[in-house]
Amino acid sequence: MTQNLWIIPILPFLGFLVNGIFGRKLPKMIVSLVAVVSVLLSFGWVMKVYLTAGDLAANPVTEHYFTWIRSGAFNVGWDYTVDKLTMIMLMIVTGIGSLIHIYSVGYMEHEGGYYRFFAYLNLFMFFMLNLVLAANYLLLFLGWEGVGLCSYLLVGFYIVKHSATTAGNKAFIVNRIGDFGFSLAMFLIVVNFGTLDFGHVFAAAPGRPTGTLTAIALLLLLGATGKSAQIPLYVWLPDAMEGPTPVSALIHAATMVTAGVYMCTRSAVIFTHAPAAMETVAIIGLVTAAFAATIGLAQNDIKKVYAYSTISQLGYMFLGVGVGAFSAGIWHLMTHAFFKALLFLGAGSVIHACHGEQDMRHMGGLRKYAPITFYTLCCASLAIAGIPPFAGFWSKDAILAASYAHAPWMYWIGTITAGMTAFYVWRAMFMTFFGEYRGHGHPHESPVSMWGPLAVLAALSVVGGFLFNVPKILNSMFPIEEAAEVPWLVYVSVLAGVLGIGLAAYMYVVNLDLPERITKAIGGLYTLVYNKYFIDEVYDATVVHPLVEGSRSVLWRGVDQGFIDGIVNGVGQESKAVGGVLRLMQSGNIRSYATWVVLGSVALVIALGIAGGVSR
Amino acid sequence: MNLLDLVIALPGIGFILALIIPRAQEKAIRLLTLVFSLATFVVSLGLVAGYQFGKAGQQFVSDTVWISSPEIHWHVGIDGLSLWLIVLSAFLTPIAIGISWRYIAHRTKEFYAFLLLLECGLVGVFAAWDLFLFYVFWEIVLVPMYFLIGIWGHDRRIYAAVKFFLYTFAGSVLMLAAIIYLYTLSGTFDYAAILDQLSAGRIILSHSQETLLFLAFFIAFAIKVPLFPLHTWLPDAHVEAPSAGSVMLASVMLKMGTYGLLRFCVPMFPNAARDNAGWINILAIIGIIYGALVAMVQPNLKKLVAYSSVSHLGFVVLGIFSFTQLGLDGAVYQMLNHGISTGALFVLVGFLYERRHSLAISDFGGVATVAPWLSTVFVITTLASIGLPMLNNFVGEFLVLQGAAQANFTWSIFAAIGVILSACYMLWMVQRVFFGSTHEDVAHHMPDFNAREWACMIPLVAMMVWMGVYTQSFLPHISETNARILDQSRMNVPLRVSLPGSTISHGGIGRAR
Amino acid sequence: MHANFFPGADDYLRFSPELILTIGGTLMMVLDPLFARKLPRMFGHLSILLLALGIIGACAAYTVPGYSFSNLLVVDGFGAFFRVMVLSIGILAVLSSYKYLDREAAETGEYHALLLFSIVGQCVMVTANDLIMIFIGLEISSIASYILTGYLRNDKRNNEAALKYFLLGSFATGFLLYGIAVIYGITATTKLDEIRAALNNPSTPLAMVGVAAALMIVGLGFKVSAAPFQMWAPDVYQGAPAPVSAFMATGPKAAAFAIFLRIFMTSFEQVAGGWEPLIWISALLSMTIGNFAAIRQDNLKRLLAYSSVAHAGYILVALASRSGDGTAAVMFYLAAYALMNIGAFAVIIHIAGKGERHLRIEDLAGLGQRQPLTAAMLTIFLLSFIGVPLTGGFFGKFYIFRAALESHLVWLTVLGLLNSAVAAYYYLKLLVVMYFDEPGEVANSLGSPGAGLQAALIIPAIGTFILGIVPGVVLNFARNSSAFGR
Amino acid sequence: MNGLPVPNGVPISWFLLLSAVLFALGVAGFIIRRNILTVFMCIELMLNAVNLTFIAFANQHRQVSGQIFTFFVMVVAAAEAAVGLAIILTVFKNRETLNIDEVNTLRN
Repeated sequence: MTQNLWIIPILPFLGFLVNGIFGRKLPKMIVSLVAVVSVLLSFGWVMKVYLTAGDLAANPVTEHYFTWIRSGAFNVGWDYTVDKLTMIMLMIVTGIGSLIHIYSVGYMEHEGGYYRFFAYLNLFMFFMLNLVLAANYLLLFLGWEGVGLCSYLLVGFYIVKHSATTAGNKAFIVNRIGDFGFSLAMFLIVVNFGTLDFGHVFAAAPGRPTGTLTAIALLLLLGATGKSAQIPLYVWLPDAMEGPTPVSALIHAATMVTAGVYMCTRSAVIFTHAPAAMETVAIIGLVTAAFAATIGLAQNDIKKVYAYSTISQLGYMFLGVGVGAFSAGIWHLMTHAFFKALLFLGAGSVIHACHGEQDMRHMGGLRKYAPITFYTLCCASLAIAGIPPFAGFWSKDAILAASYAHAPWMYWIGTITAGMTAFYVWRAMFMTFFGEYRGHGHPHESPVSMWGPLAVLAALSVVGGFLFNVPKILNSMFPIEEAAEVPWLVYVSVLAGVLGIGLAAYMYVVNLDLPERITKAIGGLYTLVYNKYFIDEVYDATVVHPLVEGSRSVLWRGVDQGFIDGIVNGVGQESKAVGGVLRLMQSGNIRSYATWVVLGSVALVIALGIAGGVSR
Repeated sequence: MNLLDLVIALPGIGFILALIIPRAQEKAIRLLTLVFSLATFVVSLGLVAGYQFGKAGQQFVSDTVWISSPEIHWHVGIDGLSLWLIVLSAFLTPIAIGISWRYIAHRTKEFYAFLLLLECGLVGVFAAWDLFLFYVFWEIVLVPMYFLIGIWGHDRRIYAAVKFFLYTFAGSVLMLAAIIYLYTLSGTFDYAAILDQLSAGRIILSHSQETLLFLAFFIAFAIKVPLFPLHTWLPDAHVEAPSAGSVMLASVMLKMGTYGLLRFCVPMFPNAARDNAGWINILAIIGIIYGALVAMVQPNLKKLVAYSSVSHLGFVVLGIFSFTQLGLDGAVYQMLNHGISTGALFVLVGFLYERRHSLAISDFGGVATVAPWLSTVFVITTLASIGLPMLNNFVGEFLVLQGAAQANFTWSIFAAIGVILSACYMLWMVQRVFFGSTHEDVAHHMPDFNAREWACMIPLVAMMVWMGVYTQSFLPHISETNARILDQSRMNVPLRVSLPGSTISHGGIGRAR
Repeated sequence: MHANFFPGADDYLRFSPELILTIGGTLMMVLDPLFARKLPRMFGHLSILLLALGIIGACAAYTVPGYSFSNLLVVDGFGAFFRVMVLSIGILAVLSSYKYLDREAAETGEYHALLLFSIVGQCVMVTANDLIMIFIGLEISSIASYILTGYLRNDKRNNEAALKYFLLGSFATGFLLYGIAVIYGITATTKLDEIRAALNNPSTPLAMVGVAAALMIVGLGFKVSAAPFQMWAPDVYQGAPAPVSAFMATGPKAAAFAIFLRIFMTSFEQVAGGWEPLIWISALLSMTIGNFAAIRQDNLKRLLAYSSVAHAGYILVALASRSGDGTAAVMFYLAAYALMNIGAFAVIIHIAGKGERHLRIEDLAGLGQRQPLTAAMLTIFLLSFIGVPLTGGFFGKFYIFRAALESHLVWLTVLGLLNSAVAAYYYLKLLVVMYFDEPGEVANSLGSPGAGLQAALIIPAIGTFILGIVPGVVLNFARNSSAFGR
Repeated sequence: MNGLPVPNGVPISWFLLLSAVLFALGVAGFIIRRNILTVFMCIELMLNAVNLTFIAFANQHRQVSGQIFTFFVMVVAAAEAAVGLAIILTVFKNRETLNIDEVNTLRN
């Protein structure tokens, strides 16, 4: 029986078309209705599939619609497939997607380009669903690029704002660098396997030489680092916060940025047969997690804090993937989707409450004004801090355990990072909700359309962890190798979380002038961290600026106009000069002409005389 | 007189009629040319409908002796390769006329007449099956384009026009020499016959002979493509030409070069082609990256698009000289894609110019706020040209790169860098032109699309999506022909397909068939 | 060899064009004092009529091909072809001179008479089978054109051109004649076919033959203005009255090439092998010098003069190939060249104005807007000069270079074609000025070309297209008749 | 057929040499001399040198045709003289000079 999977992505796409084409004419009511309903419906269809498809592990649903590209032996179809992994992703994407759509109705109430926003959002849903439904790499890549496009459009949503559009460009171009790796990976796959269909590739992969698989895996990883903001390509994500907050929540926290993790998990077969690549993944993940966390410690813009925490959490997921705990990675992906979406929406609500203020130094004491936001955010912060029984605890613990089994030092770094995470998240909490209000105007609670979703997500961040035990669900795909159960691991990591929270509380509630003194104490280091290690500046100086200037002065002015055209026009000049010489011969003097005739004739006579003499 | 003859003849007739009508009747002339071009397009669709798969050789053949001695035939025909290029030319000419409707104020008569002559020549180039006839059409195309640039162009139009003519003419005389030389060897101009004689070994070319002949053809085509470093005529020609001229130039005329490479150079001189593929591909890759980098720093919209063409055409050449099925298919598909998307870009730039009377990027900014639809369409076109999936260019670029990867993975690595850069220069341009706060004078001179402009753009955008999503309407014809070319020149790099166990396609994540 | 002292009817028929024109010309001389003032145009009409009759005569003569007057004269396809060509050129020249003569208020009777005489000379040249006949024909043609060159007695440029043409011309003729004498000495004959036979005799001193040939090449090379004997051409073409330049650049040149071919393809065919390099060099020199010198010209007549040198070079390429196809190519090319050149000169005559004041390229400015038809015609001729398909010039080049390649002159071909690319530059310059520049005062003050000029524009244009679209007509005849009398 | 008897002891080569020398003198004169009339006479000299050659050969070949040629040449030369002198006259009228080097306005 066919499940008509195509309905899932097509619904948001229709929403996009309606809003995109007629949106400007339609009243906001209708626009939001179209947008939200389309996503809700596709969520519904996902549920329908889930309920009716039967055991996805045994026989996943796979549907072929039409041939997309066929050239000789190479053949790529527009194929969708759903197995358990996909199902989880589908639920996350459509579920959280719906919530955020609803939230945006309230949040974007007073923004210009209302219809545009929802059109983009729906388009994003379409591409994201394509990404997870794809049954071959090329279709996945389609979704992959598509979500990149939507993130570009939404980050640069405020088109009048230069910083916003620049951030959009940055996001797209940095992602392009990742996609460069991804496409090269695809080329290698086709060259070696002759196809891009997951089924065939994964079936054939085990036999292949490790070198090839490693190359493929590493290139895929490059793609993933772009999309999921890992070192070295993470730089675009913080800037991406220029976009409206719901966008940050949906795209840059819950769904798109996790695409990399999903892709690596999907390609598990290839990765597991390329140990070196796995190691690289783990290390990149770990380093990114720690690195981003340190930056997060010193940020004052609430969204920036959460942005870096996102990067760091994604690092965890990669760590999980790298150490072979794919399911744990996905688990963390899910829980993170819950609490990070919540954090961002909450931040949005806070910003909304403070009339668009994003700097935490001008907030504070919001506990009184926005209680719901406060309590929901508490859940999220506890979850991310890894405090049991909140969602984050389970998944993070699973990853850390696996990493310990893989290599203890990874565990330790991971745990320290966990501590830092707890610290900076709660630092944010304390700076915003405790103490006195330092901002201007009168803060106020958000409308129900906004806090409704918050509540739901809060519930999920509390119970989501143990309710959906992903590793168990995915057991059939990624069997959990029973690592030697080390009992104290749990306590240590939880302890780290608690310490982090405690320290934050001490510094930002009890002893308010301590931060000042610390920053004084470690001045240099602080500025370094505060300025994100000047990575952007370094990239600018080493890559961007030389490229642009070089192209202008060397290639264009130098090679193109100077050298090549120089030659071309030079030829013209030369021939003119030759003409000039010939003019001198043309003196107009009869006797000189006659001389030429005589010379010519003498030459001829001699030449022909000899020629005649020699021939015969 | 079959359908193909009609496709070639219609524009020619239109051209003559346009010349006959007194110049006062501008409206009549415009209508006439529009009608004729549309008619041509419709008829050309007949070619698509009548195309038969699996039929070797060319179709819609019409072959009559034109000149008895030396025997030169009016021998035209199409195969999957020419088919779409002909349709492309027929598709774009009405649009070119449409965008000139208001823009061309003086000497309307000649303008539209030349457009039709141009179309006639272009269709002829793609249809000619007699080397001599091919050369004739090849040269005919020069004349109208020369005048289009020279008369209706911008400030430095004369320099551009002369440069354009001389560049191309210098190249094509070498080709003429080669054609005549082939004739002296084979005693015929009929392409098919020459090909038979070559492949059957009835003409044996020495290594140096083959190389020289190959180069003679290659240079002529490479100038037209244009391949780095022979490209410098292109930016000038594009910038100075009226938008209709730029459109035809970029969308169709450049394809004459790549078409020639694929149609003549590779099949006739396979060995030479193989021996020289190395440096040719390196030039192509240099072109890809170089064009993109130079495009990035252009202060002038048209120049930017022109250099982007250099980059895009680099992909085509790379695909052709990868000698793989995918590469060739991609190359041809990319010819069509580039025709559509870059053509659309020039159309849009033309619209911007009509409004703002400037091509300098710095004179724009914040257009999106005053002309949202124009901006939307422009952005879509941009995305198409930077190869976003679901839009046309992606398919072509992917196939080309895939083919290159098959032949030599290093090539694909460097070529793929071009894909990154294309995003850089296009998006940067979009940001500077459409986003940001709106200038005073921009705000006043930026009406959104009118009906005529919509009529010009909708078909183009539709094609971008269609060709991006449902390639099966176009690729089969091309693949078939390319497969033939490849085994004719015996140089396919086969694609190793891993044979999947039947179990996989059902269990696990497989493709349902 | 037997000589019949009583020429028969056929002989006169074969000689009819010359007879018609000579009688007609003399008649005009007589009528001139009577009618010159009253109806000056009459002489033009009359000479056109005579030339038309001449063409008919030429065709009639071709119905009875063969030798006449004890083998002094041979009527073969080759001769007939060139006869018709020079006669037609004459018609076009007359057509293009109506307006000019009006404008300069010049004597019309003598002018046309001289024109006819010059054509008679050329007719004799192209059908002569005897070196002395050739010499006489050449001289008849030349002497007439000396006078025509200086026709406007009070015009300094005319005198100077005439003087240069006369002195250098007769100077070169001296060489030709000397060469003839030497040949006569070696072979004891001046009949082309007998010379051929004599040269086959192994005892002939080939070195002497070489010297003789060299001296003749000097003479003929001068007449066809091939490098290094081309220097006179620019000055003379510039100085002579425009219609005369048009005529001289085509008619005498064609005739000279005709005898060049006849002599070297019949008499010297066997021994000419060793001379190929010289023709090769001369061809290359002519093309290069002509084209590169033309790049810098801004005087239209001078520019066309140099271009005619270049075209002589192309024709020499075909000569160098020394084959039937080569001969045919030369014939075709000369026909095509005559058409486009006269056409182009007609435009110049049109714009030049009284006293030929406007001869600069700039004077064409805006012609495309003010007189689209004239401009279109000139465009056609220029495209034909460049060698763009569907024009006669293209097929001319094509046949020439085909012949060259068949004789394995690969590099000469390549160089020649590159030359034609160079040439494109200065022809384009004219197009640029004509279409892309705003009309100058010349174009604005331009009246309509008279009926005569218009005919002299349109007929060549049509001809150019005919040669460009259905060249077979002419070429086949040329190929069939490229075998000469033999 | 009977031509003139060869004078004893004067082989043909002498005639040829003489005519060659005359021809060369004519050529040299043409190049060296400045007076147009002189230049013109040099041309005549060349022609007559040729005539001498013709006659010499005619003699050797015992043919009369060679001698007839000389008459042709003379006639032509006469015609040339007529025309040439007329041209020179007009030039002199217009420029008041017979110096060949001053007739060089046509040049680039």
